[in-house]
This record gives sequence, structure tokens and C-alpha cells, in this order.
Amino acid sequence: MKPFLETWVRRLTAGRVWKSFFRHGPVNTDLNRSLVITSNVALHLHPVKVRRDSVRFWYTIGLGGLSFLLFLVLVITGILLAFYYVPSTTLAYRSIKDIDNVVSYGRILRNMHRWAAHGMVITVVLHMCRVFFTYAFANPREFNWVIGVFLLLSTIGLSFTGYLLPWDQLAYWAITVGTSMASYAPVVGEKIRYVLLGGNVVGQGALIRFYVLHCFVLPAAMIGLLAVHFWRVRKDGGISGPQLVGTPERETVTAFPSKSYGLMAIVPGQDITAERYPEHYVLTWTHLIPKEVLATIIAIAALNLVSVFFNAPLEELADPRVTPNPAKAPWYFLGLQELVHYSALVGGVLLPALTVIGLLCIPYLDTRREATGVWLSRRRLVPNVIFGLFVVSMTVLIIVGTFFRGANWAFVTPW
Amino acid sequence: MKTAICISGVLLFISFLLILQDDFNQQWKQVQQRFATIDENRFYSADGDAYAAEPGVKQIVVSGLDRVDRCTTCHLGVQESKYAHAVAPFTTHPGDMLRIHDPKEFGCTACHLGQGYAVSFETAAHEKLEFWNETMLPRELLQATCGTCHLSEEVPAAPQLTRGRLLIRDKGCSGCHDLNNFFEDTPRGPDLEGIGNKTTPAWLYQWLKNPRAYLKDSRMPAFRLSDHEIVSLMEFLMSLNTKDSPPRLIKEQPSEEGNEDDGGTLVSESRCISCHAIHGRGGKLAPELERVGDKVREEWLANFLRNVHYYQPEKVMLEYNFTDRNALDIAAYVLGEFSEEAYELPDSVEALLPRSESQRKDRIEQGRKLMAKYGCDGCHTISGKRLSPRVGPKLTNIGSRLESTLDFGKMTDVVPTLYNWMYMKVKQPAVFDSTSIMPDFHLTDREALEITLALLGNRELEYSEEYLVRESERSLYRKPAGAFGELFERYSCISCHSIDKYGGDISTAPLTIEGSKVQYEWLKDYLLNPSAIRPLLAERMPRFRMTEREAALMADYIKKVYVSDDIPGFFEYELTSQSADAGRRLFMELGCRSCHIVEKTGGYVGPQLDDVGDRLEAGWLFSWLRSPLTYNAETIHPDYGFSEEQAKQLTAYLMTKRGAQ
Amino acid sequence: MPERNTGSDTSRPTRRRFLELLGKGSFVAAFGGIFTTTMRFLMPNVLYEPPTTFAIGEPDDFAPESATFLEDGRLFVFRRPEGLFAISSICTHLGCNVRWNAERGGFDCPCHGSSFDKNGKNIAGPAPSPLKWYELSLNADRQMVVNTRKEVDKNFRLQV
Amino acid sequence: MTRRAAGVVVLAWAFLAGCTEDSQPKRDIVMDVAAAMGEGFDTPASRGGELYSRYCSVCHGATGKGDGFNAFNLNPKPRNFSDTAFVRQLDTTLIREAISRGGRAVGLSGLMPPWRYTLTKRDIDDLVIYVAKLSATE
Repeated sequence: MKPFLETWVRRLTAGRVWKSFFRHGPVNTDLNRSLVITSNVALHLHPVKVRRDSVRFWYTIGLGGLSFLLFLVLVITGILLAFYYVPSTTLAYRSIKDIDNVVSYGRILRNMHRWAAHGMVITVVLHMCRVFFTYAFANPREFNWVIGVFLLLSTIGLSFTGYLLPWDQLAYWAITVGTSMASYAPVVGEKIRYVLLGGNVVGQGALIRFYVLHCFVLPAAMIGLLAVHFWRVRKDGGISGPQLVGTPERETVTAFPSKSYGLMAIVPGQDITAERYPEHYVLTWTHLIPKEVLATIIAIAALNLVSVFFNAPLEELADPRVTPNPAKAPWYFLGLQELVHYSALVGGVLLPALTVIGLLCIPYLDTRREATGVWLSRRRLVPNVIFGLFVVSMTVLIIVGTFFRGANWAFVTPW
Repeated sequence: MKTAICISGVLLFISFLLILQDDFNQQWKQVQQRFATIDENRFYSADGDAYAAEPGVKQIVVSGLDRVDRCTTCHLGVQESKYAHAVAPFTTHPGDMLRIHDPKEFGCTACHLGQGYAVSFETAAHEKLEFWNETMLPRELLQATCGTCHLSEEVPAAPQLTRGRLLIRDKGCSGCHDLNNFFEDTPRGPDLEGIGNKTTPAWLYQWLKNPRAYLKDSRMPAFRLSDHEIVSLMEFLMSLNTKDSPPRLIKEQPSEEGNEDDGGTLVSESRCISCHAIHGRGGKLAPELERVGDKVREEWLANFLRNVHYYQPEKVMLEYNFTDRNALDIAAYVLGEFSEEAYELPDSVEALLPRSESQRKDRIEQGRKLMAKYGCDGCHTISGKRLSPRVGPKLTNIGSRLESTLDFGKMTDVVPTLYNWMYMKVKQPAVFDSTSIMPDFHLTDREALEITLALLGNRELEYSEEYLVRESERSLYRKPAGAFGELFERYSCISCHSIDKYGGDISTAPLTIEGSKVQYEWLKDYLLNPSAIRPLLAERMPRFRMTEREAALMADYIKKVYVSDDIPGFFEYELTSQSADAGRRLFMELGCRSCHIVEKTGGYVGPQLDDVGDRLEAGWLFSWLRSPLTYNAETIHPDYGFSEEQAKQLTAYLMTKRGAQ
Repeated sequence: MPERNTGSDTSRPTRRRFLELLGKGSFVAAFGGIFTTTMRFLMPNVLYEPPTTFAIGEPDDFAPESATFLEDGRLFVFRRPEGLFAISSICTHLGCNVRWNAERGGFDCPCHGSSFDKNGKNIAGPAPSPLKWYELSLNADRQMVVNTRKEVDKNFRLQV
Repeated sequence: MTRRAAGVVVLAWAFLAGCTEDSQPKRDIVMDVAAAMGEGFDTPASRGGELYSRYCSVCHGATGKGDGFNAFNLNPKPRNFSDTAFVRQLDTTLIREAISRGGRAVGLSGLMPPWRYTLTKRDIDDLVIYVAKLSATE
């Protein structure tokens, strides 16, 4: 049994067909470890070598990768769910009920989609915090921060549009409240809401618009932005890290001997970053990939467990005549709704606008080139404190809005 | 690192095992396996009639009711009688409801509620399920859902629902609440213009304070009013005093004392008791007269009796042709006979009365506002107008109200269901919120329960029109034409008699086909001088004191217009003495005399028949005997299933019964 | 246990080896899990298709010697002196609706020119087999019921 | 539940709620009232009761003693259903027959009319149940 299998494995991997798939030999030499990365379209996302600093778990906490992983999970589960989902006000709710009740594994897949979506909003925000607190958006990475802000907006947009699709009370009123907050914007507010909903109230027009945005427009935008985001990471010399010290010594590694220039002849020579500061660089295959695999396994296993035991909410069928009390926007907007409670202008217009504009401008305003790649550097005390306060206050507002607000938006204690 | 990956790999594997078992361990699969092993199926399989149900989720798609019911995935025996004694959940559906409502067309959850989409006990909402509004109805309230489709007031197969709806209508709920259309009716209380002429402030105070102190079965509910509010309302009501110049105003004022004895005779002759209850006996159409003498002013009453339709434009009460003298006599009798003790204002209220004209004006204005606030105008119009729109919330969809939106106030020891909430609310309107303006209707447990049940079914769902059973084209009352119409309204016939199901139910004789039923001469005499046809009934036709011309005109019209083509007008059957003899034998054999008096002996359940040959048309008798239920669905006259021959013989016999003999 | 089936070297039963095996095995199992889940998910357990058993009316709704096409049920109902029967209108070639050719007394398919005789037997064109005959029965309300799941042979007649 | 997306919080909350929740059973008022009414609600016997008081009680009396107001002029007198010993020895099919085909059909008094054309089969079934019960409650 055993020799037979080994023979076959050897024969298979030695054959022409196998070789046409995988161009590298057994992954036991550094050359092949490099080739695995460069000759594999998925792994080619990574450079062959990465900075030692950047693979330290507690530097990135894997938040960017985790966000991407959740995005992939969402795409796959989303496609599967779309086979059953019908974007019609009369059938949407029923199709979700069918998925939950009589489609094999439908309940679990929907749970995965739901929890992964919430998880992604959280990991994306945390990823942004990590980038801020390690000053990773410093030159030359300002633009990638900007892309990141748009990725954050796309993530929230995807989550928000997906919120309506089950067409239950939760969805209906969250979107009604959420879009009403948008209408507080001066001059254009009402128009924005009108265009978004395809009408004045949440109805069939809104459902199909949200469906198209959720399944086509925003995922496409997301994929485009992700491509730029990743490409930029590579172009900006991998992810950030502290100033390198040591000898920028060349190590003669020739990945592609036939190549005499890089990047369409704009960059001459075979020089790649990995060849400098050799003591600071490690092979991706041995130092990064295992960590990613581990993180992936743990994340998926955790998601599976959560999805088996915790059901995604599905309330009563949407009924425009019956408003639940309180009617709450999706949780990530509850901080804003809490503010709207005090001042519609602040919560509905000023704060969201200033947040987005502020986030976009951060890398161009906060330009002291020091302490990049260091968590919470004392030299960046002021910006860190400001940003920290902002994040903490939004978090507190969201927690208050989520757990401490009951009927008529009165203060309640959740226990 | 490798170790970590391996361990987490195992974790991943376990998590997938957990996912995989989710499909295999579904509850319904186990239930279906169990079904194959129950006694009924084992027994039949020996018979060769093996259990052949295919495994899998079963569903009934009812698009017209927007429902998909998968209940039969587990309730596998509901439609087969052989499972009548099977264990739950396989038992046959009890009763014959499924024969009238085929599950293929109606599904399960339209009646029982619960979540039809689900295929497990918990998620099917057999019991309260979070985020599913249609918890299965308990057996006791099952008739509620009949009302969602059956939009007619009466649903014969659902007596509780019907009683609940009749109560809703009788209590006048639609005065304050927007309810289904079939509850709409004329205002429940009298118009208030002229009440200042009719009664006294002291009576009004007592009445507003507690209507039941005056009338123990008062239809007016008790409002929780402060003395201050009552005084304002009282002043406002007393200011409604413009009805003081009726066409036949009695000029010779009470200096001329009425004669109580003559009044008493007139009251009994006029059959007031047919509509008004007196000392607990009598009709329920009009107010009880128990203590009316403490309420109305004598001169008002006398004028009222002379000018009924002036004071009562809706013409519920008939216009007797009383003279001034008669009216004064009756008023004197009523005030003397039907009174206990004059009402007086307590001193504390006396102190609240306005002292100046400007104060009075303020009070009147406040009273008008209070009238609108409490929605009094939902039942009582003023000169036919309402002051304000309905003050209560709309209830057309109350059955769909989410339980999460119910406020139980301090009543935290109650299972928080919609039906409990509604029951407590109608029973004791201030139970959750002491500031509620809804008045107390003094409902019994049973009434409150039936109203709750009827309201639970008030739901506006996306049901297709073909499922909705609306009131069969209720024919609207139209005033008959010409001189007959004038008389018809003058004598308020429609208050007691019905025509095409419209009208009162005091009389047992609908007028729809009265012309085919009775003979002209008899009818004319009866209108002039009504005799008791059914001596047992307290409700009898009153004496109208109409002229012979009027009686002839009415009898003529009725004979010509209120007829049925199905009943032969001229009866050519051989009414020979031979067949009459056969009819008599039949009559005696069948025990008709248990209920009818013939030849001076017999029972009192049905009308006496000794002069029936003078009274009824032969065609009617024949048709009635053939099929009594066709002509009166309410009758308790048994259908004997007579052959044509038998009915002819009986008719021949009965037509020989003439009073002149 | 799937991890036993990965067929790796058991001659060096070190702890490291075992762990590796376990790891790889669970990977295979996990992917197996994803695959099964997905495939099972894609096979619906309930359908909203039209029923396979349905009432088509009383026998007297069909005139003697008539051929009636019921488009909802995709079938022909024939009434002959010896009884009623139902023939599917679905061409056995590629599923078009065939038409009744009264002149010839047979069926023609408009799509690819198959012809069938009066009993639905394929006589010309690409159709590989005869048209299906469906079972007809009477229910308690005297309604005729077609069961498209039950095929019958061409001697079937429903006597009324 | 989305509002409680963080599973930890849910658990903590559930734990706290579980600790503080009192075990006082709540009242299901409507069900209690319905139970108290018992026969007032629709059962075959209660339906039978309604039919009985409508069609039968004029002769047989409200409690089945054969003392309805119309009984005085009947000869023979109506049956006394509260006579337990009498009703027990009767077969329910006899009661059913007497109701549906009249007294003469079962060799009893012809004063009892047949009801099979007036009442449905179910009505008569319910009546039989009620009549049998009249004796049992006595």
C-alpha cells in the first residue's frame, strides 16, 4: 500500500503535466522557496523575502490579512447565498427563511456571511488603527492610506447594503434610520437619500438598488481598490517598519537570470529590495506563509464555531406600519445615531463628513518622518492621543447606542 | 509552528464535523423515521397497505395567503383518518374543518399561526419564538384567525368570533377606533342637541359620574372624570338647549295635570315594552324606563310624545298618533310610576358651579374641549355632527401588533402576549396607564375574552381577494316610495321588522315577502288593531292609532311589493274536503299540536292556528311546510321533509280553519 | 476517520510525523467538508415547481372524440368512446411542445420535425422514443386527476 | 441579536440575566379565564347545549327534567333526561334515532318531531352528547 502510493506520488510529480502546473521543485532549498512564491499567482502577492520586522505577529496582528481573508469568505459564501436569494420585496424574506430552514447548511452559510461581515468591519477599523499607531502611513505610503480609507468606506457600504437584503424588520428599519441620517446633509441630503433608495421610502426600488450595489458594484470597487492597495504595498517596499540600520550589502540572488531589467524597463537592473540589508530580510515561504496558514485556520475554525452556535438575526417580515421601538441603524452607525439624538447636524452631517475628510487628510497633515514602524511612539504622543481619543469616544458611543438605549432612545441598562 | 498548525488543523476539522452533523441531525428526519414505526403504519404494512410516504421536507405553497407551510413534514397523518388515535405529532386533524378548508388551498398557519417555513418544533413557533410574531394560537383562541378572512360580521361556524364582533359593534368601539368596515354603524348614543331641554344638571352629573347608578345595564361606559371635568361637561351639555319649538308644541302647560291612570292604559296599549325594558322585562332596542321619571322633565316628555321625529331625527321610535291629552297623561304616568328619588347635586359640586356669565362661558368652552378629548362625539353627535376625528388608535391591524411594542406598565407578572394585553386593556382600560382616556365598559370575563378574540383576528395581511369572505351584499335601507314610504317611516317599521336582512330583529316577521304570506283583509285589520299572534312574546306590535285609510294603503302596498315569485300567489290545489281530512289526520299524527293551538287545544311555542285560514295565504303555507328554513333561517319549526302531497293535504286542512266558523 | 486515509509514511511513527499527518489530514478533511457542504447546499430540499399531480376538470368538460391541449399541464387529453387518456406534449427529442395534427391524426413537433402517430409513437424525425402517457384517475369530487409521475402504457383508458 | 454582535457580551449578559431573573411564574390571564369558563367554550357538548336550549328546552326543560313550559299540554309527557337510571339503559343510537327520525320512528310518542331535515348530522351528534351528559351531571 505504502510503496505503491509513494511510487505514484513520485511518478505524478515527475511527469510533464505536473511540471506544467508547478515550476519549482521540492520546497527544500531557498531557491525553490523563492520560486514557490514567484511562480504562484496567489502567493506572488508576496515578495520572495520580507522584512523581519514586518512578520512579527505583534507588529501587524495580522489585521490586514485577516480582513482580506474575511473578504474572501464573504465572496464565497455570498455567491452561494445568491443562488437562493431573490431580491424582491415579496420573496426576499421567504428566500432567507428557506435558506435558514430547509436548505442544507444554508443556516450556517448565512451565519458565516453575517458574522464574517461584522468581523470584517471590525478588523478593517482595527487595521486602520494599527497603521495609525505605528505611523505606517508616513511617506511614501500616504496614498495607500487614502486607498485604505476608501476600502473602509467600501466595507461599511457593503455591510450597510447587505443589511437590507433579508427584508425583515431589523433590515427595514435599520436602513430607514440609516438613510434618514444621510438626509440631514444640507442641500444634497434629501437627493442622496432619493437616489440611494430609488424613491422616498424603503421599498422595492431600494431593495434592488441595494442588491446591485451589494453584489456587483461594491464588490467590484472593493476588488479594484484591494488590487491597488496590495500593489502599492509592494511598490512602497513592503509593509512599513522601523528605519533599517546595518549594512546595505548585496547578496547575489538571481531569481530570474534571464531578466536584465525590471518593471517594463523603467527600473534598470535586477536589483530588488530584498537584496539590501540581508540580515533584516527573511524568506517569505518559511517565515510568513506558515503564520498566514495558522491565522487562516484559526480564523476559519473560529468562524465555523461561531456560525454553528450563533444564528444571524432574522426578525419579522418588514412592515412599514409597525416601527419597532427603538429603531436602530446598523451597529457601526449607532455612534452617529447617538449623536443625532443630541444634534442632527453634528451626528448626521458634521461628524461623518469631518471623519472622512479628516481620515483622508491625515497622511498629508501628519508628516513628521520619524518613528515609523514603532507602536505608539512617544515622539508621536499628540497625534496618537488625538486619534486614540477619537476611536475610544466613537467606540463608547457605539456601545452606548447598542446596549444602553431602549424604547424611545431612553437610557437603559442591559442587565 | 508546525505543532500549532497541526493542532489548529484539528480544531478546524472538528469545526467542520460540527457543521456537517447539522444537516444529518435535523429534527424532522428523526420524526419521519419515528413515523414509519408507529402502530398504525406497522399494522397497515402487514395488510399490504404499506406506509409509502417519501422522506423529505413536505410543503404546501399557498400563494394567495402568502404562506409556505411545512407543518406536514412532521404532522404526517393530519389528512388521513386512520391516524385518528396515533401519537402526536401524527394525529389526524380533529373535526371536519379540513373538509371545508382543504389544506392544499389554505395551508395550516393561516388558521393556527406558527412559522410554516420552519421544520423543527422550536422554530415552528409552537411556543413563543423570538422574532416571529405569529406564535401558534392556543385552542381557546383559534376562532380569532377565522376573522382575518371572514370579513362579515357573523361567521356561523365561529360563534365566539361572532359574539365578539357583535359586542364590538354593540359597545360602539368604532366610535373611537377605526375598525373594519362592517363595524361601522350609526352612532351608538343619541344626538345631544336639545339635551338641555330634556334633563336636569343633577341627573347629568350622576350620569357622567357613573352611568350604572342610573341604569344598571347602561351601554354608556364609565369615564374616569374629575368633578371639575364633569361640571364643565354638564355646563356644555345644558347649553345645548335649542330644541324647544316642536311643530305640535303643547300650549296648555302643566297647569293641566295629566291623568296617570289613562296614561298607564295608553302605555300598555302602545306596547312600549316591546322596545323599552321596564323593571327588567321587555325589549332591548330602546333605553330602560326604570327611573326615567328622575331623568326627564315632564313637559319635555309630553312634547316628545307628540313630536317624536322632531326630537329624534333618526326615527328609531315610531310616531304614535297621540293627542295633547294622551301625551300629558302618559308623561304624568311615567313621571309618577318610573321614579325613585330626585337627583341632587352634592354640595362639593355645587361649589364648583360657575358664578358669573363669563365663568359659565369658560366652562362651556372647556366642556366642548373635553367632549372632543374623551371622544364622546364618537357615540353622541351634536346636531348630527362630530366635533373631532376618532380619538382612539386604529385597530384594523391590531392582531399584527408586535409583542415587543406592547407596554405592560407595572403588570410585570403577566405572560406578555398580545392577547393578554388586549384582554387586560378592554377589561380595565387604565390598567397599564392611569392617564388613559378609554372608558370602562364593565365587561364580563367572557365578553372581554370574546372581544379580545375578535380583535386578534383583525389583521391586514397580503391575502389575495379570493380568500376574503366579505359581507354578502348587505342591502342598504332605502325609504320606500310614495305615501307608503312616509307612513313606513312615520311608524318606524324598520326598527322592529327587517327587509332583506336589513333592519331590526324585534319582530319575528320579516317584511321581505310578507305580501305573499298574509291575506289582505287580515293585514289591514291587524294594522288597525294588532292582536297577539304569539301570546308568549313580550314584544308585540304596538297600536299605532292609524286611520283606516292608512291601514288600507299600507296593506295594499305590502301585498303588491313585498312578494316572492317562488310562492304561488293564487293557489289552485284542490282544497277538497277529502284532502283536508287527510291533512287533519297528518296534523294530529305528527304532533303539530305540541306547539300549535288548534281546535282550542295545543302548545304555545308556535302561533295558534285556529284562524289561520283567514290569516295566511295557501301558497305560503304550502311553501313554508315544504321548507321552513328557506323562509326563515332562524326558525325552530322542524323541517319534516314533507312530500308535495303531504304539504298539500296539510295546507288544505289548515285553510279550513277560519275564525268565522 | 479521514486522517488515516492520507496514505503517508507510517514507518517513522515519531510524534512530529504524527502531527504532520494529523495536520495534513485535517486539511484534506476540511476541504472535503467545504466541498460536501457546498454541493449539498446547492441541492435544494424544497421546490416551488408546479405540482406533479393536479386536477384538470370533470370528464364532461371534454367533448367526445376531442383532443384538448392543456398548456399548464403540458399534455393532451383525448376522449374516445372507450374512455379518456392523457398524452404528454413534451417531445422526447429536446422537450418542445408537440402539436396535434388533426388531419393526419398524429403529433408534430415544430422544433426539429419529429412526428408521432395517434398513440404518440415516434414515427419520423429525431425523437428517440414515444410520447409519455400519464395516469388519469377520478377523485372524490368527480374531478379528473393527472399524475405526471406515473406513466402508463397505451392501453390505458379511464372509463366514466 | 446583531445589536449584541459581540458574543462575549451576549454570554456575560445572559449570565447576569440568568442570575437576577426571578423564578416567579407569570400569569397567562386569558388562558386562565378560558379554563375557568370550561364548558362555555366550544366543545361538542357546549354546542349541543346551545342547540338543546334552542330547539328542545321548550318541552324537555332547561335542565332536561321534561318540565319545559310547553310540556303541560303534552301527553305523553316529554322524557326526563336527568333520570340517570333511565338514560343509562338507553342506547345512544336510540337517542340519535329519536332525534333524527322523530318519536314515532322508534315506537315512542309522535309528539317528538323528526329533526334530520333541520339539523345537520354533526348537530345531532353534539345533541346526543349533550343529552347523555344531562343525566351524568345530575
